[in-house]
Amino acid sequence: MEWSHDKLIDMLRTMWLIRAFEEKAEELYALGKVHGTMHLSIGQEASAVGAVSALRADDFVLSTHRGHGHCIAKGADLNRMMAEFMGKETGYCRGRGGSMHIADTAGGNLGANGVVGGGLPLAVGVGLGLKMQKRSQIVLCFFGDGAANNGAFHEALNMAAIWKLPVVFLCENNQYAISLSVKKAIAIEHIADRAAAYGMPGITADGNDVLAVHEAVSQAASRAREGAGPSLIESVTYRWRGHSKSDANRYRTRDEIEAWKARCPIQRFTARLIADGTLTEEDADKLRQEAYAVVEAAVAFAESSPEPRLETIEEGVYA
Amino acid sequence: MEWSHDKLIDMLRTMWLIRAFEEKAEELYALGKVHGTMHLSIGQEASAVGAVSALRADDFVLSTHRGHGHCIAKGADLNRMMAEFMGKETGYCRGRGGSMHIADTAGGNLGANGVVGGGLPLAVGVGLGLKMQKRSQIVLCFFGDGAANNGAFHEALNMAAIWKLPVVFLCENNQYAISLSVKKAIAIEHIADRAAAYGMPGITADGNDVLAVHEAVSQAASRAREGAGPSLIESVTYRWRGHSKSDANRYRTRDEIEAWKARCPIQRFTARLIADGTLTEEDADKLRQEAYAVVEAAVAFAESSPEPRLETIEEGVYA
Amino acid sequence: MREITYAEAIREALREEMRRDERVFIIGEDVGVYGGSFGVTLGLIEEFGPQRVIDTPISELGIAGAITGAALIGMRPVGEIMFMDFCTLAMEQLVNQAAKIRFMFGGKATVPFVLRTPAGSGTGAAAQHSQSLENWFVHVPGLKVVMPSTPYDAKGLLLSAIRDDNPVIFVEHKLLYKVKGPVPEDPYTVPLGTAEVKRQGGDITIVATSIMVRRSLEAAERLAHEGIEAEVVDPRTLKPLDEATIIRSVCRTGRVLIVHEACRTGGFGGELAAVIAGSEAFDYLDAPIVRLAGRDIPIPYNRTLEYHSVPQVDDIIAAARRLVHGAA
Amino acid sequence: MREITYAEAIREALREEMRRDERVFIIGEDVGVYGGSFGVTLGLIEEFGPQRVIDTPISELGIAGAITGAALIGMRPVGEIMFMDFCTLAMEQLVNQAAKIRFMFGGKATVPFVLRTPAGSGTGAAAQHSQSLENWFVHVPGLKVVMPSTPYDAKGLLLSAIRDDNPVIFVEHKLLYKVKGPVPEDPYTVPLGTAEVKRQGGDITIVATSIMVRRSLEAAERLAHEGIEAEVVDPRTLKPLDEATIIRSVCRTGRVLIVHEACRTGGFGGELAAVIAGSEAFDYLDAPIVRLAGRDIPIPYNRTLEYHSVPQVDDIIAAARRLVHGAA
Ligand SMILES: Cc1ncc(C[n+]2csc(CCOP(=O)(O)OP(=O)(O)O)c2C)c(N)n1
Ligand SMILES: Cc1ncc(C[n+]2csc(CCOP(=O)(O)OP(=O)(O)O)c2C)c(N)n1
Ligand SMILES: [Mg+2]
Ligand SMILES: [Mg+2]
Repeated sequence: MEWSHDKLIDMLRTMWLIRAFEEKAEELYALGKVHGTMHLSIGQEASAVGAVSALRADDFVLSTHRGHGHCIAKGADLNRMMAEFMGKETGYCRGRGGSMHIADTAGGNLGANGVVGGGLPLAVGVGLGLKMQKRSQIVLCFFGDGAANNGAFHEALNMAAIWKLPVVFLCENNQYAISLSVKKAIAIEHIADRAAAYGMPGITADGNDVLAVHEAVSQAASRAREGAGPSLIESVTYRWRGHSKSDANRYRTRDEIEAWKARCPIQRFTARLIADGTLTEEDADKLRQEAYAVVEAAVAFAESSPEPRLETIEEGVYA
Repeated sequence: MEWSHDKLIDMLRTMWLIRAFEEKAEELYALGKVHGTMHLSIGQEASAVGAVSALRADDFVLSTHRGHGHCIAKGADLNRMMAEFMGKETGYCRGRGGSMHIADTAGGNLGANGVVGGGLPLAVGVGLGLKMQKRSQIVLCFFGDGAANNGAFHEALNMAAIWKLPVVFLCENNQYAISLSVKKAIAIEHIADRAAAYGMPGITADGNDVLAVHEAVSQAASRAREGAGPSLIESVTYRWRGHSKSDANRYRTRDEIEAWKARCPIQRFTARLIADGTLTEEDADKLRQEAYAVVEAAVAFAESSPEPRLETIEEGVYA
Repeated sequence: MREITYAEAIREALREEMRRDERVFIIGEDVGVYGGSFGVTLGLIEEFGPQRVIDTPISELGIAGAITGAALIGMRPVGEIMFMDFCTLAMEQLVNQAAKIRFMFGGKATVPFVLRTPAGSGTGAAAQHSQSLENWFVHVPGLKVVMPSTPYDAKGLLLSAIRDDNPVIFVEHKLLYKVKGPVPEDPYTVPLGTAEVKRQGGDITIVATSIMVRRSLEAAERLAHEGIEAEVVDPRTLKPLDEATIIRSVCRTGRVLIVHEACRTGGFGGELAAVIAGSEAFDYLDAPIVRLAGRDIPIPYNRTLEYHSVPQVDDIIAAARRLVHGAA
Repeated sequence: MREITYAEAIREALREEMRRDERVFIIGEDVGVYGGSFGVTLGLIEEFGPQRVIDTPISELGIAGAITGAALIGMRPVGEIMFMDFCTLAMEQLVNQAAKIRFMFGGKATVPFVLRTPAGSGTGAAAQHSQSLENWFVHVPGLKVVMPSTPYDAKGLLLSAIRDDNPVIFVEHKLLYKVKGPVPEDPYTVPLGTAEVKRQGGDITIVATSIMVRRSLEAAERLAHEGIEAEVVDPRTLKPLDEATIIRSVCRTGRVLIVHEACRTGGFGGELAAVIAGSEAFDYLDAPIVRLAGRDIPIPYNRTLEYHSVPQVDDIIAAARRLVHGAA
C-alpha cells in the first residue's frame, strides 16, 4: 500500500487525540466531575484509527460502549464530545446520551451503544438501506470479542452475507469481555474464523499496528463498496485500563498488562515513522502536545457550557 | 457398524408408525376433527428414527414444531400422543399442548417447541444439568435449517462447546424454512460447516438413510457421553407435505417434490432389508399394516377420551 | 361502500404507500411469494419485486435491527414479526435501540418504521403462538402502539403509522383478518392518538381493544334488548392514548367495563383503569371499575379451554349486566 | 441485630442456600472472580468453585435457556442478567419456555429457577442501563416477580424464591445495594406473595415498590411533621400480589398514592390502581387514585435530568400533600 505523508501524520495525530481524550476522561471521572461509567480504549488506538482511516468521509460507523476512539477517528468535534461526556447541553446528544451513547449522525457516526452487540443488527439495516438507496457508502460496524458470542452477531453476519450488504464487521478482540478471557469464551483460536460460517472473508489483523488494520479494512471496504458483500475482520489488541470505571483486575496478571503496554500502538507507530523519516522526534512530540492542548480546550468548552434545562427533560422522545 | 436383526426391524416399524400417525393426523385435520395447526414430517422419518435409535433409552430429546417423528421414535405411547393431538384430557399434556407442544418428560422427551430454535438454549441447560449431576445421559437437540439462522443457535452451540456439554445438535435440513430455501438463507453449502465456528465436529449425513443418520449420531453420542463435548450433525432431508396445515407450495416445484419422493426413506430402507435378507416382502407388509392398526387404535382411544373439564382451566400454571 | 377484509385493507395500505413512497419496503419471514403466515402480503412481491418485499431468515432480532438501521438512514420500512410471541426475540433492538435512539441522541435522529405483528388466540395455535403482549410496548417511551379493530381503521391507521416519524408497533388480530367491512378505495388516514366511540350509549362505557371491540359491539346490541345502552369506545391507538374521549364517556355513563384479550394482570386494562381512576371521571363513577380480560394462563390448545381463556360475547354481556345492576 | 447491606444480604442468601442444597448454582456474566457488576457474588466462586459459580459468554438468551433446561431436569439455578435492560435479549426463553412449560405440558414439569437482575436509575448509566421492566414479567402467567426493598426482605425473599418450584424474576435495585439494614444471621424466609405494611398511618396509603419504599418512608416521616400520617405498604412480591393487605389499608385511609420508578404508562402502577378501583376499597375512596411514577422518557445521562426522571422524596411529599389536602 502507498501511504501519503499527510495521511500518516493524521493517523498518528488522531491516535494521540484519543489517548489524550481518554486520559482526561479518566481524570475527570476521578475528580468526580462526571458520573456514570465509561469504558476506556487506551491501548487500542490503532484499531480505531486504522479502521476508520480506511473509510471515505461519508461512510458510516456503528460503535460500541468503548467508543471514544471510533468517534474521534470518525472526525468528531472534541468540544462537543467532551461536553457530552460531561452531560452538557452543547454535547452531541444534548447531555442525554453520555459516554456510552455519543452519536454524530451528521458526521456518519451512528452512535456508541450501551448494549454489547447492539450495533450488529443495526448494521444490517444501514447496509440494506444503503444498498436500496443505491448509494456508494458503506458501514463499518465495531464490536468486541464478547459481542461475537451474542446471537446478534450470528443473525447480523448471516443476513449481511446473504444479501451482500456493504458492511465491514470489525471485531476488536481485546482478549476480555469484562473478566471473561476470550480463551474461555470460545473454543477456537480466531474469531475471524467464524466468517466461514457465513461465507464471507475473515481476516485476523494485528490490532496494535495501525497500518495493518488500515490495510485489512481497506480491502474489506473495497469489497463492500463493489457490491461483493461483507467481511469480518478481527483486530487483536488489548485494553490497558480496567473494563470500566472500577475494576480490581482480578482476572488478569500485571505481567500480561505490562507485556501489552510494551506493544503500545502509538509508540510503535511513532518509532516507525521516525525510522522511515516521515517524522522527527520533535514533530512527534509536537503532535502529542497539540493533542493534549486540544483536549484541554475541549474541557474548557465543556465546563463553560450550560447544563440542559430541566424544563426540556421530556423533549425529543417522539418526533 | 454391526446391526442386530431386531434393531433393524424396530427401526423400520418406527418409521411406519410415524408415517401412519401423520397420515392419520392429516386426515383428522381435513375432517375438522382437530383445530390449530400441525407440521408433518412425512418424508423425514429416517432422520428422526436414525437419530433417536442411536440413543440410550434414558437419554433426553428436545424436539421441534415438526416433532411427531421425534416423539414416536423416543417411544411415546401413541394413544396418549393422539389424544394430545385431539386435545383430550388423556393426552400427554392433558390437551393443553397440542401437536406443537407434545412432551413426554418421563420418557425423556422434553417437548416439541412452537418456537423455532426454542429448544437450542434449553439444550445448554439440560446438558449443563446432566454434567453437574454427573449423570451419563446425553441430550439430543433437534432443530431445522431455519433455526440455524437464529441467534439461539449461535449462543447454544458456543456455550455447549466451551463447557464440553453432553449435547448432540441435530439439524434437520429439509431445504426450506416455510418458503425460504436454505440456498437463500445461508451463503454456504453445508450447515454442518458452522460447527467449525465453535470448535466442534460437524457432519453432514444423508437424512433419508436411516442407518447413515444412526451412525453419525452414534459417534456424536459417544463423544458427548465421554465428556468430549457436543457435535453438530446436519441431516439432509425433505418434507413432502406443505409447511403446515395450509401451504400452496408456491415456493417449490412439483418436480422437486417428486424427485425427493423417489428417495422415500421407508422404501429405501425396506428395499435394503429385503435385499440383505433381513426381511421378506410379506414381513414388511405386515409391519406396515400393524403400524396403521396401532394408529387406528390410538384414534379410537383418543376419540373415546374425555375433554378437559372447564373447571380445570386454570390448573397447572404454578407448581 | 365497497367491503373488503381486514387483511385486504392492510395489504391495500401497504400497496398504496409503496406506490407513493419509494422509501417504503416490506421485510419479514415469508412475506414474499408465501404472502406471510396469514396471506396479508400476498401479491406484493409480484408488484414490487424482491428488492422491496424482502424474505428474511428466521432472525427476529435481525429483522428489528434491519428496520431500525434502515430507518435511521432515511428509509421507511414495514417489518413483520410472524407472531407477536416472537417479538420476545426482537425486544432488544425495539426497546433499547429503536425506541430510545431519538431521545438518547438528543433529538438528532428519527427511526420511522412500522412493525406489524399478529396477536391473539382463537386459532388453536396454543401457548406460544397466541399471546397479546401490547402492554409491553405501551410501557416503552419512544414507541407508538396501534391496534385496529376494523378494516377501515386498519387501512387508515397503517397509512398514518407508515407516515409517522416514530417507530410504531402495529398489532393485528388473527381472527380479524377475514372480517369484512367498508373501506374507501382511495388513500385516507386515521390519525394516531384518536379514539373512536364505536357505539353510543348512556348506561355504561365499554372500553375495548382490537377484537374485543367487535365482541363488545355484539354484546351491546344484545344488551340493548334488555334496556342497557352501552357506549363502546375503541382507543385504536394505545400509545399515545386519547384519554379525553374515554374520560368524557365515563363522565357521562358513570360505569366502566374494560375489555381486552391480553392476560388481566399487568395488562393494558390496568393503564386504562388508572387513567380513569386518576381523572375527573373519578367523581362520576357510580361503581368500581371492572376489567374483563384474558385469564392469567398460557393459552391452552384444547378448543373449549382456548375459547374460555379470553372474553367472549356472553362474558361481556354478563359483566356489563352485573355492573349496571349493581352486583359487581 | 447485625446490620449488613442489601448486596451482602443477597450474597448471604446465595451462600446459605448453596451450602444447604447442592442443586443450587449460580450462572451469569462475570459472576465469578469479578463478583458481578455490583459485587453481589464476590467470594462465592472461591467457596463453591467454577462448577457452581459459572461465568458465561455474553449470551443472555443462552443464560435463560441454561437455567430453564437445568431446572427442567432437577437443578435449582440462580441466573443473573447483568442489567435488567438486557432481559430484552432473554425474553423468548423466559416467557415462551420457562413460564409456560408447566401449564403447556399439562402440569408434568417444573422449572424452579431464580433470575436475579438489577434495575433502576441513579447511577448515571443512561437509557440502556437503567430501565425498570418488572411489569413485563408481571404480565406473564407462570412467572413470579419479587422486588425487595430492604436487606432483610432481600435475604428472606431470595431464600423463598430459590426454594419455590416456579421461575421467579428477582428484581434488585442498584441504589439499594449499599444500603444497610438489620438481617438475622440464620436462614429465614419471607414468604412470596405477602405484602408488608412498612409504616402505619391513617391519612393516606402509599403503595410503593423497591427503592420507592425507602423514599416513601422518608417522605412519610417528613409528612408526619405536617400532621399527615401515611401508611406505607410494600407489596414485596408483585406477582402473586397480596391484594388483601393493600385493599385493607386503602379501606382505612380512603386515599392512595402509588409510587414506582418504572415509566408511568403501562407500568405496575396501573395494575395496582385497577386492583384497588375494582375492589371493595372503591367505596372507601375519598379521592382519585394517584400514580407517581417515572416519566415516560428514556433515562437521560445528565445527572440533574436523571434525578428528575423518577420520583424523589420531595415529589412523594408533594403528591401526598395534594392528595390529602384535596387539590389532586
Ligand atoms: C447485551 C449486554 N450484555 C451485557 C452487557 C454488560 N457489558 C458491558 S461491556 C461488557 C463486555 C463486553 O466485552 P467485549 O464485547 O469484548 O467489549 P470490550 O468491553 O472488551 O471492549 C459487558 C458484559 C451489556 N452492556 N450488554
Ligand atoms: C422464532 C420463530 N420465528 C418464526 C416462527 C414461525 N415458523 C414456524 S416453523 C418456521 C420454519 C422453520 O423452519 P425450519 O427450522 O427449517 O424447520 P422446518 O419447518 O423446515 O421443519 C417458521 C418461520 C416460529 N415458530 N418461531
Ligand atoms: Mg473485549
Ligand atoms: Mg426446514
